[in-house]
Amino acid sequence: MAAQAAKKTGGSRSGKEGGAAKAAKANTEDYLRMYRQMVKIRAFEDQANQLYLSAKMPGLTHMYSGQEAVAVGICEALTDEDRITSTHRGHGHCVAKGAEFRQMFCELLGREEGYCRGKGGSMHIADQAHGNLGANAIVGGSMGIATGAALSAKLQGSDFVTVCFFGDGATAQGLWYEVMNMAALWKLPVIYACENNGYSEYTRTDEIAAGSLTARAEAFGIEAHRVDGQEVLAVNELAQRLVERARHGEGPFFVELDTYRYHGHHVGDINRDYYRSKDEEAEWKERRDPIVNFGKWLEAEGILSADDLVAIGDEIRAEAEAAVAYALNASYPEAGEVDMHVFAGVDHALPYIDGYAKGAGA
Amino acid sequence: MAAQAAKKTGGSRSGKEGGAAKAAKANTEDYLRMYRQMVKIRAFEDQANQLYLSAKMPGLTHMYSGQEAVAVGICEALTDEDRITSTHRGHGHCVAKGAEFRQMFCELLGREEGYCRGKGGSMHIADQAHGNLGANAIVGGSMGIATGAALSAKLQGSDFVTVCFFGDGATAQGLWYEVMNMAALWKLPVIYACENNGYSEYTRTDEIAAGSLTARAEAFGIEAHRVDGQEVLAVNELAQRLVERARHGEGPFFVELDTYRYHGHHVGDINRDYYRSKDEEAEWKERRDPIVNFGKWLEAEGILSADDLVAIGDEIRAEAEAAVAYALNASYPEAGEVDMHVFAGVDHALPYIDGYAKGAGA
Amino acid sequence: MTREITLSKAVNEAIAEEMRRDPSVFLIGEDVAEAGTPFKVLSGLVDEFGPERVIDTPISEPGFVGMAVGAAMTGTRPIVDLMFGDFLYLVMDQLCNQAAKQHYMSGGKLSVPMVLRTNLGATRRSAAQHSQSLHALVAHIPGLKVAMPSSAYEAKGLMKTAIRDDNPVVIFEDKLMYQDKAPVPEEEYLIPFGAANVLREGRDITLVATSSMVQVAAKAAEALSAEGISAEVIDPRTLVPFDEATVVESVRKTSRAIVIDEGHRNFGVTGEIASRISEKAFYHLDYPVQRLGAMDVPVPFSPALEDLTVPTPEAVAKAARRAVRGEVADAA
Amino acid sequence: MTREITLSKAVNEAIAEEMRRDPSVFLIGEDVAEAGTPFKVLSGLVDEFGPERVIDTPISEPGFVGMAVGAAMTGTRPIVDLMFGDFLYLVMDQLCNQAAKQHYMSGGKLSVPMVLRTNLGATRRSAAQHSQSLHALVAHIPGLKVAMPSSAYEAKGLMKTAIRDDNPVVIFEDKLMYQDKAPVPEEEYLIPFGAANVLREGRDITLVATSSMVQVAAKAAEALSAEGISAEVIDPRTLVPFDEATVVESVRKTSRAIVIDEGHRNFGVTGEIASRISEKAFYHLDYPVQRLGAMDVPVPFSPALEDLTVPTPEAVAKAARRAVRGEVADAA
Ligand SMILES: Cc1ncc(C[n+]2csc(CCOP(=O)(O)OP(=O)(O)O)c2C)c(N)n1
Ligand SMILES: Cc1ncc(C[n+]2csc(CCOP(=O)(O)OP(=O)(O)O)c2C)c(N)n1
Ligand SMILES: [Mg+2]
Ligand SMILES: [Mg+2]
Repeated sequence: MAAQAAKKTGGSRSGKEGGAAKAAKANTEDYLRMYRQMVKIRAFEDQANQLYLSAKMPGLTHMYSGQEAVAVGICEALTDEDRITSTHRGHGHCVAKGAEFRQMFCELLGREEGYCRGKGGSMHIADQAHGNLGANAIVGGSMGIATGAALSAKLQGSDFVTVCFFGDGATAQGLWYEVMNMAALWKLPVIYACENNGYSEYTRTDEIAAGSLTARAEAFGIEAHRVDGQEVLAVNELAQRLVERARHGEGPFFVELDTYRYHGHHVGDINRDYYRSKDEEAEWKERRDPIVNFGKWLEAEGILSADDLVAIGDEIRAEAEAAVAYALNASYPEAGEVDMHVFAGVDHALPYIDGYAKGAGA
Repeated sequence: MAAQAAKKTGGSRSGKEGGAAKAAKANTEDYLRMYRQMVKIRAFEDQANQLYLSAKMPGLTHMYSGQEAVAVGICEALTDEDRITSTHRGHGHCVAKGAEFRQMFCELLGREEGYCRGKGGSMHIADQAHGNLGANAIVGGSMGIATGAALSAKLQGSDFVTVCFFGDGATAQGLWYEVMNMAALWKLPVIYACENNGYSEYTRTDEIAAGSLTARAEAFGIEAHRVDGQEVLAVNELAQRLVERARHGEGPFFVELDTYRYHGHHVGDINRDYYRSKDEEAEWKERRDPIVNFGKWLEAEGILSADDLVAIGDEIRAEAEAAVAYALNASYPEAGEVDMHVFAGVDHALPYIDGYAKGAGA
Repeated sequence: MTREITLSKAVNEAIAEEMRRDPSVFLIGEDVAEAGTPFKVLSGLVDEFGPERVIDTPISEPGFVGMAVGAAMTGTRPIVDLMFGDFLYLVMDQLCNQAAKQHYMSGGKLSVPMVLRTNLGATRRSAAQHSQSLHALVAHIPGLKVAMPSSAYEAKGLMKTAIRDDNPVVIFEDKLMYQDKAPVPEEEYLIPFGAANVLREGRDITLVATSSMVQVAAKAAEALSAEGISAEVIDPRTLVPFDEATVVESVRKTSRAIVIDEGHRNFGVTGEIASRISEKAFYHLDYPVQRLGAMDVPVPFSPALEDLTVPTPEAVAKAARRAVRGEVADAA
Repeated sequence: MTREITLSKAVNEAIAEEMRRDPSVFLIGEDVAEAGTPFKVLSGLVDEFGPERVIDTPISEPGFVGMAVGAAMTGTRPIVDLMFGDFLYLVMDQLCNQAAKQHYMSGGKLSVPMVLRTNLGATRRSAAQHSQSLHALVAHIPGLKVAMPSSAYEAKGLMKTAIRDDNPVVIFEDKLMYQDKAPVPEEEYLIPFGAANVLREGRDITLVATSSMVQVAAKAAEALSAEGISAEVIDPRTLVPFDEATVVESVRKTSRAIVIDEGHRNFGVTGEIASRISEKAFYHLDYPVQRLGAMDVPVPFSPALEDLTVPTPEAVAKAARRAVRGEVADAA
């Protein structure tokens, strides 16, 4: 399939790459894992949306559905040592980087067993053990963090690579240009992965973005690529190459991934005709769905049967449902936790800030 | 002379412009004014530096000497209605935009007759009457202001153009990319004029800037130019064209002007061998001085004699000395002024903030 | 004629009226036009005033706030929409170094007539980066005026005053209150800055509350009155200028005070107001001035925790009871 | 062994010692390497530790502070140099939304062991954007610790503690004091956070002063002692945590207090400290707690004006005299 959808942009160098359409990962296990990971993300989001609709979810949350091939294609090219930074639309990255349903749903529901003990919620979900440095509620807010993680790798002589996920809208934050400059100067092992889903909240990004995104990265001497973000193998093939190169000091890189979000900006954004048409949504869902298309390809290649696909979907959906049921019954953190974890090494922040309790190193 | 030093950059379009080397301004009066304005700037700075060395100057200040052709070449293309924003190295812009020595020296010495009643000083000198929206002590800090002034022109249907002066170091501030995007989207009449003097304080900018500055502007779809900032006619010719086009809705533009600062980063930066060589300084001063070279050209063209040049220098130096003498004897603002001008429409801020005095509209 | 309208509608009306009155007023921010902001506060304005005066921006807060400063310096009067108060951190340089100081640094020659409207308030389950109440930060910076409407009535009157003010004004609306209705006159009115509102008179204790906490204080006062404790409730309406006289006057009468604010307590707004009271009503105080602010922790997501972090009517009433009974209070 | 060294040298030593001790510590900021910062505080460090650990950045404050946060989250311990305290406005998002909240938002899993060192202090004739003392802003934000060294001794001991702390710590050095010498032991020492220093004991009044104001208070105390007024001088050393007990204890003894800080007075540090004292020492106070801060105006350039805006020993002594004599103080 469309590994050739990845192309390097910029000046005369632009053109199709990897035109031989050879599969990115050479073995079936990898395909299966990628497929399952995408299905997991979709199943997670379906449940999360359901929780919102049934008024069981505290606050709002941003669905990743439609963009699965981006998170999975990239994260499958990473190890647990490699880091990512995520966004407000971060469930997909979190699942793709290896997180478990239970702890994720617990976090979304503010329960103690959540990844962040319920203190972070959907917009700050982090999974340190798998190298996910956390979602971020400030658009572009993690660009510094990701670039700093890459600096840290370099300073420590570690070979981990950091992927910084952000949306097309986030390219309007000045921070990005500041850190790209430093990443380029110091050849940091960071990959800026821009998930271009066409929208910045309720506005088409092309109405509020001038020029070209790849050119913006290239202006700093950063190699830029553009790839079809609905084709998991294309994404993965590109990611593997770039991660490998970044690991060997050839970074940083920029990748623009064309994709689409199926839901509104957040779960509450239901009536959205005023900014995008139902036809447009249908077009993407029906013709470019990353899961359906990859499933079809797996079938065509004889790797999975139609029944297998259904079975995988059912199995994962059941898992998600079970995790939701578990999370709904899990306990909230105790009241006494409210001023814990403000400072590392300090049990309770309130007496500490008044000088009545000493903390580590203080 | 070198009008052809101006070139438009970018991809295959790059190449020499205005190759016919025709003089930018067709008449002698304009040349004379440009020459005098450059000499005025140099004279101002020589006096300011003297004030520092003789311990009569409060604080530090940043000398514009060496960069005169940039400010003059550009500001001579502007009317009093046109706006500029300036920088910490702002005396040159201020003089070039029409300010008077006396009020400038009074400001530098903190006297009541200064442009800002002594409240702003060198780093905040502003001259509203001539369209100078002020120097700025935050590197890049005026990029928003300049772009906003251009937005204001558009909204009001006025045809003034705004020039945003800043240094090469300032291109590292994320703000620039944010406002370039909006300027490009909305076709604002703003010209970003980057005075590339090679240094960001005590560091060579090429050690801390990746890629290309013109490419950074072009990535936003902004037409970018690069010009020899030591050639006042080249600068002026380009400025005239761009100002005219910006006035007619063809903006924004970016111009990179190659130039050099003769002094240290500020008047106190005397021992600077560790970051730049005396040879480099000598090279620029001896071969590329904008005033000397333009003087030679005027002489060669038979517009001024060697004696004329000397006489102009003497006359302006005398003017500057007289202004300094005046300023040194001028009075400081009264103590009672200290809490005035905090709020427009409020006489004294201190009673006002405590609710004991009403202000206009409040 | 007075009708009940929501705080959201009140803000919308104030802006619409001022845009009609003065063609130099314009709106700028993210998703302010068709979307009318995520809270729908500005809905409809783009239809009346067009996209030239209701300008959708990229997600570039420092950029568009900086542009508003420059626009304000050159003949227009921008109203900037900052979607969440938490984004103030991003625009502090433009607001505090550029806008706040222009008039002073230019010796009175330049001025910056702009309004930055943003919001505050927790308990929307929006976690640490979308729930902060950061008005203390800007109240500290000379050159900025700071308004804190506590109802639809205040929201309209203060907004109109802000738009006509020739200085940078920051207005904090309470996100939780956008749908709350209050009586608002149909006739035009303005609310002057620096004039506190005594919502309720009382004899025993003064409750000074800002923005979101005014209703909390009012509820506490209601509960206390049932117990025979008469609480005076004062809404300063603006932090800068601050109507010290009205507050001090009240405390000299009641001899007790509690200051309630939704910003963090430590180094926040309550310290300033409480210390003004403690100083100026010193010889009249029967009890130490009490302070209630948001708990000094990042706002937690979990509902079980978040609700513990903001002052409640119960907490206010409890503190008031202790004060009125004179329970010894200053044990460390 | 104790010798006299400058505050600048003390900071330099502290950082050098910690960089030797712990290879994960590194320095990052503008002109920190060869130039050693404009104040020359870091001179020589690049020679010992090389450009990999003493990193010159572009003029991108949000960028390199953000990177420090990410570096701190992944195994290194950055010390960020922010050239002027006035640039804090530029980095507030990275500092307050990102660094301060990581540990809490992640339920304790991520931490951000970084130090941001910057400065405060006016009267250098540097005007409104290079003279601010903005520590109140960061002291308000949960998750940040804030240290305010008042001499070379404190500068060294607090810096070493800060570098070893697993949390984001902001240290404000007084620009005016870089060349001031004080006795500093040659042996290693650390100064714990949250432990105030009683510089001078006294009976009649407590002067609580921070950073640059500690010497001002000490001078005032000296002058007062000649008049027979015995002033106790306390330096809290850190604002977060704040050693409330020591301060309150002192005021319970002296019955009078003045709080002196170089930040703007309105909604600043003095309000917090004064209101803590007024609350906790209420029954012991003979006189309203007085506050001296920088005047609530942007810092003017003109020397004739600038000097009027910061608290002086004379102003402190005058306020102390009034307090001790009990001159009626609360007329509005
Ligand atoms: C600094 C900042 N500005 C504005 C917002 C509000 N906001 C949240 S998501 C969003 C749109 C982001 O667009 P994009 O980066 O393309 O991500 P997407 O939502 O499309 O995944 C906006 C404006 C925010 N959270 N942070
Ligand atoms: C935001 C900010 N960061 C740092 C500084 C300190 N500083 C003042 S001028 C300067 C160098 C600016 O370089 P450039 O923009 O090239 O201007 P030049 O001095 O060369 O004219 C620096 C780092 C500042 N004033 N503002
Ligand atoms: Mg998007
Ligand atoms: Mg430069």
